[in-house]
Amino acid sequence: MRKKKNTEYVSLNEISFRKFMKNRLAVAGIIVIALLVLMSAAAPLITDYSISRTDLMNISNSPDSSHILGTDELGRDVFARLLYGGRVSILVGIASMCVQVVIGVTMGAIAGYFGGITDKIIMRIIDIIMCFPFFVIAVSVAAVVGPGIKNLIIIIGFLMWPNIARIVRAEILSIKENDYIMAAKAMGLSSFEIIKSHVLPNIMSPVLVASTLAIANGILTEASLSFLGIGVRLPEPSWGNMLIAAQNIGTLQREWWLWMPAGALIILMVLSINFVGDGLRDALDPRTKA
Amino acid sequence: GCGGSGGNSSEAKDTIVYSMNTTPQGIFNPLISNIKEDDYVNAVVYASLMQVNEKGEIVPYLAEKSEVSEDMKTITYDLKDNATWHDGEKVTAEDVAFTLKSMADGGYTGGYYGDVQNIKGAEAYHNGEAEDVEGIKVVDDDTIEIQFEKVYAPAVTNIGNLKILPEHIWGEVPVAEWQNKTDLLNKPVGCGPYKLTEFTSGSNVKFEAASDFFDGAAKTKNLIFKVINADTTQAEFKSGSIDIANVEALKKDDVSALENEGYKLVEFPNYMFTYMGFNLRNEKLRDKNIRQAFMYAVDRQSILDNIVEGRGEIVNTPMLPSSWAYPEESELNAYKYDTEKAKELLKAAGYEDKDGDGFVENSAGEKLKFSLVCQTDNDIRQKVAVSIQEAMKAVGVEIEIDSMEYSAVMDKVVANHDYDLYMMGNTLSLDPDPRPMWHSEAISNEAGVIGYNIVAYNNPETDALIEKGNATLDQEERKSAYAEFGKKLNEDVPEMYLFCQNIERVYNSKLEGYTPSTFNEFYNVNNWVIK
Amino acid sequence: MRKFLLKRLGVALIVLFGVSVIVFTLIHLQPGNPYLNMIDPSMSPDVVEQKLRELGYYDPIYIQYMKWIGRAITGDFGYSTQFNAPVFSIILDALGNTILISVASFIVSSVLAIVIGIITAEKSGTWVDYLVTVLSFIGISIPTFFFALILIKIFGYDLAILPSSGMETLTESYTGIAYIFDVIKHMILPVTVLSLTQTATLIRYTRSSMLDALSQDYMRTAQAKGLTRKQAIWTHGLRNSLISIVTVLCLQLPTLVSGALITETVFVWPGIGTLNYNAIMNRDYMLIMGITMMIAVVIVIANILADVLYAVVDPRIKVME
Amino acid sequence: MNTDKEKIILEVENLKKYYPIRKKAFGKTEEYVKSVDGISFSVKENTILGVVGESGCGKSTMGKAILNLIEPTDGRVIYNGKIIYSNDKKECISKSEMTKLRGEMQMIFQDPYASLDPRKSIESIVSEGIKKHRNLTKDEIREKAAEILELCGMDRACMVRYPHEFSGGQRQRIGIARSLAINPKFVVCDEPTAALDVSIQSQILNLMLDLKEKMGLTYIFISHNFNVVKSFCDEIAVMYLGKIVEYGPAEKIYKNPKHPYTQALISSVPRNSPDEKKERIRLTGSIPSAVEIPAGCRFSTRCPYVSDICRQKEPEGMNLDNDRTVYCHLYK
Amino acid sequence: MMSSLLEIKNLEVSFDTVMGRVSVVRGVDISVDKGEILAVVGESGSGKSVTSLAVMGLSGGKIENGEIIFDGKDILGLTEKEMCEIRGNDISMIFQEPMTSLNPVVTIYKQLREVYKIHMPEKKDNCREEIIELLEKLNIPDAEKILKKYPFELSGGLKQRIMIAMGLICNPKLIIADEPTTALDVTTQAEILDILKDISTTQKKSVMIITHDLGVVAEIADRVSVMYFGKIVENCSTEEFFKNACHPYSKDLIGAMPDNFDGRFKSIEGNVPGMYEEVKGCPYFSRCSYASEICKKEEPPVIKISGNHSVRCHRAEQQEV
Ligand SMILES: Nc1ncnc2c1ncn2[C@@H]1O[C@H](COP(=O)(O)OP(=O)(O)OP(=O)(O)O)[C@@H](O)[C@H]1O
Ligand SMILES: Nc1ncnc2c1ncn2[C@@H]1O[C@H](COP(=O)(O)OP(=O)(O)OP(=O)(O)O)[C@@H](O)[C@H]1O
Ligand SMILES: [Mg+2]
Ligand SMILES: [Mg+2]
Repeated sequence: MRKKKNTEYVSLNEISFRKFMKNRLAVAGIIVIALLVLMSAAAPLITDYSISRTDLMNISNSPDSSHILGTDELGRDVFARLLYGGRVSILVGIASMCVQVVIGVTMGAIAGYFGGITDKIIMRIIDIIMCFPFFVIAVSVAAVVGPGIKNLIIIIGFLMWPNIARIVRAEILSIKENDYIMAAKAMGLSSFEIIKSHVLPNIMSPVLVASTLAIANGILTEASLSFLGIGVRLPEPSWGNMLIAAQNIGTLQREWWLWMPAGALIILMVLSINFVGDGLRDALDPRTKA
Repeated sequence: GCGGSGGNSSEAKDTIVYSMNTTPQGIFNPLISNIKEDDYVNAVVYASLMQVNEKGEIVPYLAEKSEVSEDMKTITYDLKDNATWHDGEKVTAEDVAFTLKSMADGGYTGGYYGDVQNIKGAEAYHNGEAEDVEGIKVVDDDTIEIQFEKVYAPAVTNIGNLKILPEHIWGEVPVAEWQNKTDLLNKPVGCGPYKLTEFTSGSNVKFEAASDFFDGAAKTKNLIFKVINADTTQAEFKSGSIDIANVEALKKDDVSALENEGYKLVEFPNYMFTYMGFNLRNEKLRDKNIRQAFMYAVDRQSILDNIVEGRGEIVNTPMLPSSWAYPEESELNAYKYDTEKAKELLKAAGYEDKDGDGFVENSAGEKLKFSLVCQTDNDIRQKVAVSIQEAMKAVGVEIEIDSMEYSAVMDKVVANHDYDLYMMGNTLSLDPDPRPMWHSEAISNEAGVIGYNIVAYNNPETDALIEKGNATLDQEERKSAYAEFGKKLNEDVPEMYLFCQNIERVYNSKLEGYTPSTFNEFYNVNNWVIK
Repeated sequence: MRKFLLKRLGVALIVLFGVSVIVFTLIHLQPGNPYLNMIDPSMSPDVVEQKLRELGYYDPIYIQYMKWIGRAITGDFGYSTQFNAPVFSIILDALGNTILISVASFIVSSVLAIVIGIITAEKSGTWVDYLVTVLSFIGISIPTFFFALILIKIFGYDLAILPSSGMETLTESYTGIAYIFDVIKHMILPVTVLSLTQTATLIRYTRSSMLDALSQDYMRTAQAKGLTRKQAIWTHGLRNSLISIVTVLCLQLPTLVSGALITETVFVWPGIGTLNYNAIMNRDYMLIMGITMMIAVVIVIANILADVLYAVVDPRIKVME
Repeated sequence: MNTDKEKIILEVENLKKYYPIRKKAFGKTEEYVKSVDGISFSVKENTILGVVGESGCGKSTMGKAILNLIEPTDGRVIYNGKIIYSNDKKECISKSEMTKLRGEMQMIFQDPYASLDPRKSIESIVSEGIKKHRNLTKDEIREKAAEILELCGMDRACMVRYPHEFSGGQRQRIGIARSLAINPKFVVCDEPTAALDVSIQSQILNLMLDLKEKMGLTYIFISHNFNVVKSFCDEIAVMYLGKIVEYGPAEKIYKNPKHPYTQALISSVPRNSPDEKKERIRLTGSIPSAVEIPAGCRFSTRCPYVSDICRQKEPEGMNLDNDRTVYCHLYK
Repeated sequence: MMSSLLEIKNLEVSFDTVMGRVSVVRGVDISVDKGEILAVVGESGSGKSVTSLAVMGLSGGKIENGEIIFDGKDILGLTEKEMCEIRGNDISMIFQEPMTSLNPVVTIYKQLREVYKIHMPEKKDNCREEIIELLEKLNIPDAEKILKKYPFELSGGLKQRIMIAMGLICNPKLIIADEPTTALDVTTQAEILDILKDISTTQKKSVMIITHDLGVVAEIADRVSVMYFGKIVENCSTEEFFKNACHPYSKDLIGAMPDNFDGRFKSIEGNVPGMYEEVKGCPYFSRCSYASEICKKEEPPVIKISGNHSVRCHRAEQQEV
């Protein structure tokens, strides 16, 4: 990176940015994520195959010039499915994270800032949700509302938000006593204004980290739910349900193209997201050195 | 250790491990058990009066012989006199009578009342109007006579194949409470070749040869049913922890690989075939042209050849091709793959692609769009569903696949009749009686009420044929009635008949005497031996 | 202390009640019929309906719930429709097996994670740290079922040195030590799978709480006393970061009894996870509720335990909300 | 007691702040940290009241309680004739009125590191109050903020920077600018110069003096540093363990402390050069905690002149020389 | 002349930051004689703490240049193990923040005993008496009881005394105290200073004390080193400092004492150069009232004014000449 002249002014955000850019793993992570997102978004431009066109004459063909990653057990192009599958996996990851963040931050902030009976009620709700057996609820809800990406996102989002809420609450409790919050009160700001402009910005970094973890978790949960058969609607692909194709030793042994690419992409994506989250945490924490 | 490949191990073993992919649930009472795995346990623990051999013939088993009276309304069984229960008690005709009476009991919760319903006085007993079932007569310790109200062909086979329960064990418990007697259910006392020594739910069932089994003690001392993960069958074989496995879920290559490693493969026709049902309550699907269009539009042969890798047979009418009652293939329409024909049929039904969007529509511009309910835990059916979806797209019909777990499918389709199309397997019994699935009496149109004529096929003509076939014991007569029935359903296609995938078992090559048959894999389990 | 516990127990009861209502409602709302496989095609629809009515299938949900809770309060969790046995005894049978592997993996992963986490914190920024970071993230990133299958392929098939399912070698009747070794051998793969993700997550946790401790002034004091950096980390740093690690470990306790649904299913380990899987698939409402409530109770207890332990290990926490 | 015609801006009556604690893990809430335990005084307009005392004696707590930043446990606070806190809620002014009043009363916080939001630029920190309390356009707000920062000795260019880029002294000045930006009438300054080096300390104190003159401000000035207090403040209140023990004009108290604690305190002030001769009063005895306040006089456990009555009876305020009060049995 | 116990020669310390490498200590020369109290004063951020931490080998920065000779040995070249022998044993350090410098979850007794464990393992089992004796010497009431307490249960002054006790256990030759009284009120401060002074006079210990408060300097120091922007600018006896300070910064500093109030407090105008600025001439140039052309261009050399009074200023040079 170009070295800035010593006397130039550097903002907090810029320092965070520099710290982040110095973290090689995190930068690599960002690049990988960007590539994967781009590739799945631009899937129609990259491949002519559709996700559903079956070709029973060419089942489980190994990669060749016409199918660069071979065909699956119904003769569909694995590469095309991988690209389109990325859309689902990434969407589920990101969207379910958004649901979690919206609910989690709101509830956590209310509980942490106001305390008292509000806090108690919210914490009990969180306790209840934390007691839910995830798969039981996931299967039931999926059965009630039907399969599909949207529902998957809702299920994951609604069952996982307590994590974020807890983090937010704990963080707020720890910064609530800070004098700058009291200073804002002394200015005559309302609770809402204080939460909005002083509390939330200061708990951003743990929330960001939790969010990246939530994305990673969403992708993996989609894969697990696919394992239980309640993932996306057929014949739509996701990395998770493609990986399910490798559910037996024979496939693992002979047909690497059926599982290796999907498995590799899941791991790569989750890994990258984790690195980015780790990098963000270090970059945003004023205490850490570069 | 358990190392060493089972195929080459040289020491003789006194244990055979039979693997299954789902755990038995521990309901080891043949009258109320309801899953396949429990039935397997019951098959080795209990004995029936008669049984099917590998040729499909019904031969005496616990009974020495059986006799049917002139008027075909009375059957007499003579029991073998050396048969004893695993606890040492003698098996008597009273036990047989008890078994039959229990099924007729008003509190009976199992599914076989239909088998005894036609015995004289059974209904009265069932309804609590009689103390006893008039038609069941214990002649002496070893002889029992059963009188029927009317000739009802399936009963002969079904009663012959009933596993007999010990009266001294179950007689003390009211029939209605049987299902809650976990102790008795988990520790069955039977008179079959093996007695159960240990049941570990979710894991295994262990048996030991019954020394005083009436056909002579089993040749192998120990038999174990082990629950395994079908996906790792190869590893189980390699570590020598199983001797017999179901390999239908494996790919052909995997099976051949096992064969190359020295294991043996045995294949035999299934008693279940895969189909896709049309909901005949749906206006559009009531049009035979549309149903037939499905038959032509889908390349069933290709599905069989590729998805099932050719390991089975195409089915063209809802009967087992291996059954004696199946009509001649030549008399049936084979619905060869023909998209043109399919399109013509759709056109005949009023659907044609007029706006060129690739999908057909009727004069009102309505498209043909169906949802296909499919279970998530059956890989093959899912694949077939996707192939059908693609094939129908080619002729302009849109199908949306609705995946859910099996129990949800059952609820949606069988209990609530709320579907357009569904994928399922039809499990048939030894007697080819089509009544349970096809008689109009088995239709239910009320939501929440289960009816096994799932598609609601209602045809007085076929009802009559079914009744005709059931009212005689003469096999020729029955065959012609059922063949007629088969042809009719081949023509009407209330469901898209797909294929009947063979049952395949891979087993240790040292295992001798293992000659399974379609309806009874364990009929000669006492002769299995690992050399 | 007594008052605190009583209050917490009161709250716990409310939570348990909430869990039971919601889970009960949800599982009963979903389509699926637990009694379907009890019904044979040869039964006539009237008979079937009659039977289902007797079983309470047509009752409104709230009536079904009342019946359930009424019995549950007395400790009767009903009969499993699937196994025709009391839910309680079914769970009890499976619980031991689950605890066997979960405790093993709990121990393995906690010890590994704490040791590795501290080492990485100590060496933060070096290649050791990077390597462990990457490895632990990979650990977190692999879908469980996939990892399980890969292990089975390698150790159960290619090398064929470890059994891939069950808890014991059925064809041998080992006793005593030999039996224990046999069971341990069967535990290796599932425990490895379970430990992997747990260890990976815990390493991240230990590392960060350790790093936190390392930046505190008292670490400098300790070194000024003459402790080497390493000694300071392993005594003062560990002592302080243990406070948060211990509570995290406490919150892991519920997984000890809930069993790993996917891992147990793949390895055909007859524990709570497998049981739960079967119960879900067969709509075995009573069993699902039984398992749910058992896990919920453990979660609630673990939460209380975490609070208590937190106050015990951290002398500063004398003020409880 | 105050018969001056000068206007009294703040009146505190029997103010108390107790923090509940539990002594043992999971115990009952029966014990309290009596941080401020019944304090009464009044402040005249455009004067500076200095508050000194041992660390932990409740100075900051009192400051925050006066401004209603923490809810007091008991007592009454009257600002400019308006009751801003009273135990009897009906007496108090309404919430919206209080919000308006906040524009007049400000606090400068003790810890310069914790009192600035690390994620806000200096501009938004300083302009936040202006935005809230004055109806100005964006540009006017910015201009106003820049003005006040310059007044506090900060460069206008610092407005786009973030707190972490400033030294402790600069942060303290930003905090002061923030409080003063809304033209307050009354400011509680909580050790605004502790932990700063002397030259920066001087800068800040000068600024505060200027503002007092220019804007007619009133301060409560909390500090450890007697050297500062004696010249900076008009009056001094000496606190010990949650109570005021001596109160009066700064000069008088410094020159002639009456209460034994004040005496000890002043004798402990370091010399200004090595030659200066000074005899220090050494306190012995145990330092009581704010949880278990000793019976009688609070200082009795350490007081060199302790007598029996001190251990039994809490001393009443004694008016000396007309303008100072001392709470000690010695001056009966 | 007495031999120096500690001699820091031309010490340069730098840190790597996001902004690049910054030099914080830019060539410091300090010496502490046996039995004397040296006060280091200076603008905040001038590198006082970093210098003292560098002596302990705990600065965390990079030592670019210089020597630290303690008791005749260059301790910069020592291994960590050898350094640990010295820390807490020959040199002990008392930090500014007593609140955070003690391990919050370990009792006072254990923290004190640890020093025995490290440096006198033979005594570690019966050190209690000795510790109590030491605490009593430091005027700590109820020593017996206090040993059982945790740091958060003690007041700031007590904690600081515990820190001092910790530093005294091993009879160190040098005590470094980094702003030991900043957070404390005057009565407590006076007590701490008494103790330090007492140790130095009765036990002939050397003390290096860092402070902002010239009152503290006047109270206890024998000699003063004034630090400005990473360098020592003046070095003289305390009396000299208050009467006869030579460097303009020193003078300004004395002038800024709050005692010199005449309606306004005196302060030094202007600011210290930024950390990243390159300074060619005298860093005090911009604030100095005597600044001349040469000050802007050339860095002033160290000028010896008298026996142990040296100063880094061009003006002193001119006066000399
Ligand atoms: N939030 C709180 N909860 C419990 N106790 C508290 C709280 N805040 C302050 N205290 C206690 O109240 C007492 C007075 O604290 P306060 O901060 O007012 O002292 P201070 O005089 O400002 O001290 P310093 O000079 O160190 O700033 C102390 O004993 C402190 O421990
Ligand atoms: N670890 C570090 N990384 C980067 N810069 C540092 C580090 N430690 C100290 N510094 C910088 O070195 C300079 C000198 O710091 P030091 O703590 O020695 O100052 P000081 O003279 O003790 O000041 P004060 O009187 O405020 O304690 C400061 O500007 C500080 O920001
Ligand atoms: Mg304070
Ligand atoms: Mg410092």
